[in-house]
Amino acid sequence: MKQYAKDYTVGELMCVTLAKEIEDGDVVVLGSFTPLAYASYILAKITHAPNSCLLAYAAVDFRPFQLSFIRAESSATRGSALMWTMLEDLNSVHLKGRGDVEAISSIQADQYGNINLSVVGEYDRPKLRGPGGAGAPEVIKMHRKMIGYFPGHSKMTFVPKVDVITGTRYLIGAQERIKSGYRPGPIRYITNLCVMTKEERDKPFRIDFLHPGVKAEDVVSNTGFPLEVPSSIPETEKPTEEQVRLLREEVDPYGTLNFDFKPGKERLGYLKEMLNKELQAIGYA
Amino acid sequence: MKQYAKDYTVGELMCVTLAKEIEDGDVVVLGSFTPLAYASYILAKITHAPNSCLLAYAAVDFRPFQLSFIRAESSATRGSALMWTMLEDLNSVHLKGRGDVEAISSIQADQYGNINLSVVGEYDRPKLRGPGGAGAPEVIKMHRKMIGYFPGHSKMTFVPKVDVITGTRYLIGAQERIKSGYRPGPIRYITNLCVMTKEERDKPFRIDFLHPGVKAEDVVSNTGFPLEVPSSIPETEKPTEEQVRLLREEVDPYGTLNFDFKPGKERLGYLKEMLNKELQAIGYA
Amino acid sequence: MPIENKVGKLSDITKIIKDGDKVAIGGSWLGGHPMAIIREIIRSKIKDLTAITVVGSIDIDLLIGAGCLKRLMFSFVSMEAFGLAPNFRRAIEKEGLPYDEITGLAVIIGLEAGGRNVPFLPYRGPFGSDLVKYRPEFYKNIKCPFTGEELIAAAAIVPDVAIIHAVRADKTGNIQMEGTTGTDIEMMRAAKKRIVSVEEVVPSEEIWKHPEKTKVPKFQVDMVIEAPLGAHPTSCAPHYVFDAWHIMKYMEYAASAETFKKYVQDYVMKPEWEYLEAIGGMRQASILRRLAREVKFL
Amino acid sequence: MPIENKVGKLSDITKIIKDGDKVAIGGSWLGGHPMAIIREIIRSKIKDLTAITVVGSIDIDLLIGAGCLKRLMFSFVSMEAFGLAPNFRRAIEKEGLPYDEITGLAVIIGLEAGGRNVPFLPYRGPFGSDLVKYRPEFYKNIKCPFTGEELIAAAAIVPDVAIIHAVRADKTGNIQMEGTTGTDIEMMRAAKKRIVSVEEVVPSEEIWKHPEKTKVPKFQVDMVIEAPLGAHPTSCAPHYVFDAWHIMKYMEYAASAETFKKYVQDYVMKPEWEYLEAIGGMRQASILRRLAREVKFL
Repeated sequence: MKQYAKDYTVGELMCVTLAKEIEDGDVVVLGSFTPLAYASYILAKITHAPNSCLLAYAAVDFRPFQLSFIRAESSATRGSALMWTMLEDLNSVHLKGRGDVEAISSIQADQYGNINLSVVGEYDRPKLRGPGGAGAPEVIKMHRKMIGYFPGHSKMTFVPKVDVITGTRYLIGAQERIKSGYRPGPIRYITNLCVMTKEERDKPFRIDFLHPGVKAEDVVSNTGFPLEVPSSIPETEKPTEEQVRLLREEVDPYGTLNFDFKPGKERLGYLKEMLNKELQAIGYA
Repeated sequence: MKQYAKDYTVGELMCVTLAKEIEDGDVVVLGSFTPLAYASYILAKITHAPNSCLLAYAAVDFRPFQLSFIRAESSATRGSALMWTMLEDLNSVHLKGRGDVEAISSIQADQYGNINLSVVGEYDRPKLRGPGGAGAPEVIKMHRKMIGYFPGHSKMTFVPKVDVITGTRYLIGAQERIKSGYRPGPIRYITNLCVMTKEERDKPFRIDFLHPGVKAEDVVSNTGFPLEVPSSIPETEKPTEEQVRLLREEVDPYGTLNFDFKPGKERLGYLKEMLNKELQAIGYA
Repeated sequence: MPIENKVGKLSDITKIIKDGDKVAIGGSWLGGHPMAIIREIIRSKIKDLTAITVVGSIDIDLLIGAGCLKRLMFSFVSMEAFGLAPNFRRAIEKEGLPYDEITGLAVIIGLEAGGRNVPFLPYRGPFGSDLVKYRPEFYKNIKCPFTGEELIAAAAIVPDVAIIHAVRADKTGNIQMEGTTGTDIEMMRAAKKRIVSVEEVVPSEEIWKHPEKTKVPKFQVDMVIEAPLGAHPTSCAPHYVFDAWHIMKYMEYAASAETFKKYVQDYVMKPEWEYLEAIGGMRQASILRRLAREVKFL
Repeated sequence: MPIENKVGKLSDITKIIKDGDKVAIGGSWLGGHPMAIIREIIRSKIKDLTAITVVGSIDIDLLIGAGCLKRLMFSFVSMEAFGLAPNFRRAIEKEGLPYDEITGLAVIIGLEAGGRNVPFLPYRGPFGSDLVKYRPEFYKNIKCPFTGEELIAAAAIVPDVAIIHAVRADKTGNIQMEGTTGTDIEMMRAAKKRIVSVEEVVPSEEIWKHPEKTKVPKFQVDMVIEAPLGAHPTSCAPHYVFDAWHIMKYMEYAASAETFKKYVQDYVMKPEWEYLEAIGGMRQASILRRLAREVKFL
């Protein structure tokens, strides 16, 4: 019988929830270094999805590795089964719609499946110039599922309409996806409050699961667009003791996945602490 | 001072003549296994063109090797600086027009820069079904120079108009080539009788050099289309003693380059003899 | 969950290759064709295939001679220095085998398009070639929407199955190649299903030692078959050379349709291990491997 | 004829990179940027460049902060976990640096088109993205001449110069890479001129031992520069990791335009060997290399 953990962070909860999105055999893509997503995929790979194929940097089908803040790239490289360029990646995965999951995040996201990583404000007079979308604007259409994760569920992020559509799912319902040559799959957002899903162009996001202690009103009042609120919403499954142990002892001993959840002023200190532990691990601190 | 060889085969003469087409630094492409072309390029590489970049099979910038009938592919592979797929080859060399020379041959060739490797006769009722052109129909336009070699200069080969245009130089004059984004270069055919060149769409092939003992009339009467015959045509430079020595002792000790010049009924015997020498060389005969 | 095991036997190919399929055949010239799979197609009496090759040789000639093809797409088929391909010539000149002769770059770019999920790709193609005129279903003119330049669009090619031969694989299907790759990788990307014969199946640890040799990722592979000398009589560079002696014998048999039937009986319609004995067994394998190693640089 | 020698010094880059050039910058995220060349661009006071990056970070931020750019083409610029790129933000939010924000696949496919000599390539592109609307010079609709499907054409991108960092090269310019390659190879194909900094220049014999590690052939390289730790503070996987400690320092300096000037004085406007001492010399190099080696598989 599953033993659920009593002590876990919201990062760990989101991490195991995201891990459930990986099915065994999936082709899973990593873009930027996003510790929570890395931890999720590696956890999935060493538990229920050993046949998943993980891609990051140039590394294809890399062996699951112990995460650190600074060594993800060399770990993936040194453990890879194949190395390729971004163009080969496009030619084998993205353009073909062969990817299953690539969890993305975004400055703004709206009710239509649009994301904004470009600017807050007017495009030519930005209040905030964001990083840009890299491949996300295109791959969120191409991959089987569009999975987003949002450490800070708020009306700042979930807006009625994004200021700039950096990219969009474009093909949402199963029928329109199949007709255009892509595999059907949902838009699913995993946040610090809930899991919510959109499956049809004309239907709103639906709250699927509420994290322990969160009420539907909390989600509704922190979301800038209308949601479908089922009369009964199950609680998100908590991390098991084994999952928490695996994360803390095996997958992510430096605690990189919690980094995104630290308040602004604590982040630098947390980062320095993690880095110091890495130095200690190689005997240089 | 150069010592010209007194004893050389017509294959050796064509081989050293083709070798002169390679300039130092050229990107030189090999398609099918064509011994005479291989011997030429390797001879050029070990003499006047050490900075040429030879490509064959998947091998890029391979080291010059001793030619044999059966080991060209493993020699090129084992001596390569880089290995790529045909698509990478297209993306780096062909489509870009980055190739300088790829000597081709053809069943028929005409006065317009067309080649026929498809069928003799009507396309749908062939008298002879040829091998097809592989990449030749396209690369003869893309490479800087279009170089052909023809061991049997005759009206069977040099026809007024090919039965089927498998491919064509298409862009001939320097101006039209540059305008279309390709480097200018001639069409030059090296045959068992002469060297002849076409440089403009509206001008005929011109006899540049006559092989020792060949008269202009011999060329004209064996060519099925009009030629420009200059009043004075220099003799093709003979192979030097050193070139013949290099070919026979270093580059091509099995005599593969002469294979194409053997009459039909002698070919099988010659081939078996070469193969037997290869077996002897590894102690298996 | 167990680690998936894609390793099958030669006889399992009928689970993937069906009568009437479009089959892309890897290898190029006299090198790297998946000959053990080709022989198994003949043994299994799979019929009405459309074969797709860029630069084919004995692979295509054998399939044609054995009556497995209803159509052929190719840019080049030849036995090279050994002569034109006899069954290929006979079938086209005498028996009217339907075929699509496409320029080499159009086949490669067509496979690339198939692999990347676009119906065409443009290039400065073979303007002026009659092949463009004869096969408009593979070539169309297209104008660049930025510059107005006229280009040629090559149509996407999507094989039902790709078959290739490689050096090694692990059981999950990561494929390593060390020599000529031809268009094998592009075929694997474009095809709906893929079978790879390999010289050896190895533990994944061996793959991880040299990731730079891995050319096809596991998710582009449906079945792996261990078939040592599986490219014979073509080469598997740089591990063994093509078998010139066997090819000369093949050319004798293939000189007429009648004697070719005997080739099929004598060499193909028997288990693969017996084929390997018939072509000379361990001694011949040693010769072909030794020749591939004994190269001399100048 | 002597074997050509393309090895130059850092100061030789001005023979190739000119004021006003479009420069494609290799590397991706916090990895593999040609930082020694970037610093030399600043030292050489080369100006009015248009930088082209797919996923840039400190390479772009540094060039912007030092005033070398007149325009930027990018799909992503960020210091990742360290925050948004400070000079990039300031230049766009406050100073109106002109830029073309292009989706990542359009940059990659645009470079691919540039490399293969076509003015565009089609794909099932970012329909619905505002970036398509804002930059019509990079995106046009195009209809497949075979199927009628509407696709997006990505415009070719042809840089004047590509600069990348790699592990090793021989003097003729064959380039080996062993880790993340990003779009380096596509940039090298597309550009008119190319400069590669490498950890080490080696005899060609070393290249021939592992041809499968060679990623760029010599004829796509114009200059090779030996620059150990030349990607610092970004990584050169799997040989050294990015220098998180230096990047934290950079972020402090870059917090304002004023303090950033001091970064340029303290770290950039000195010979490259002194830069390497300033960032911690041999000890820091050992740390970064050791971290890259010490990985643990689960």
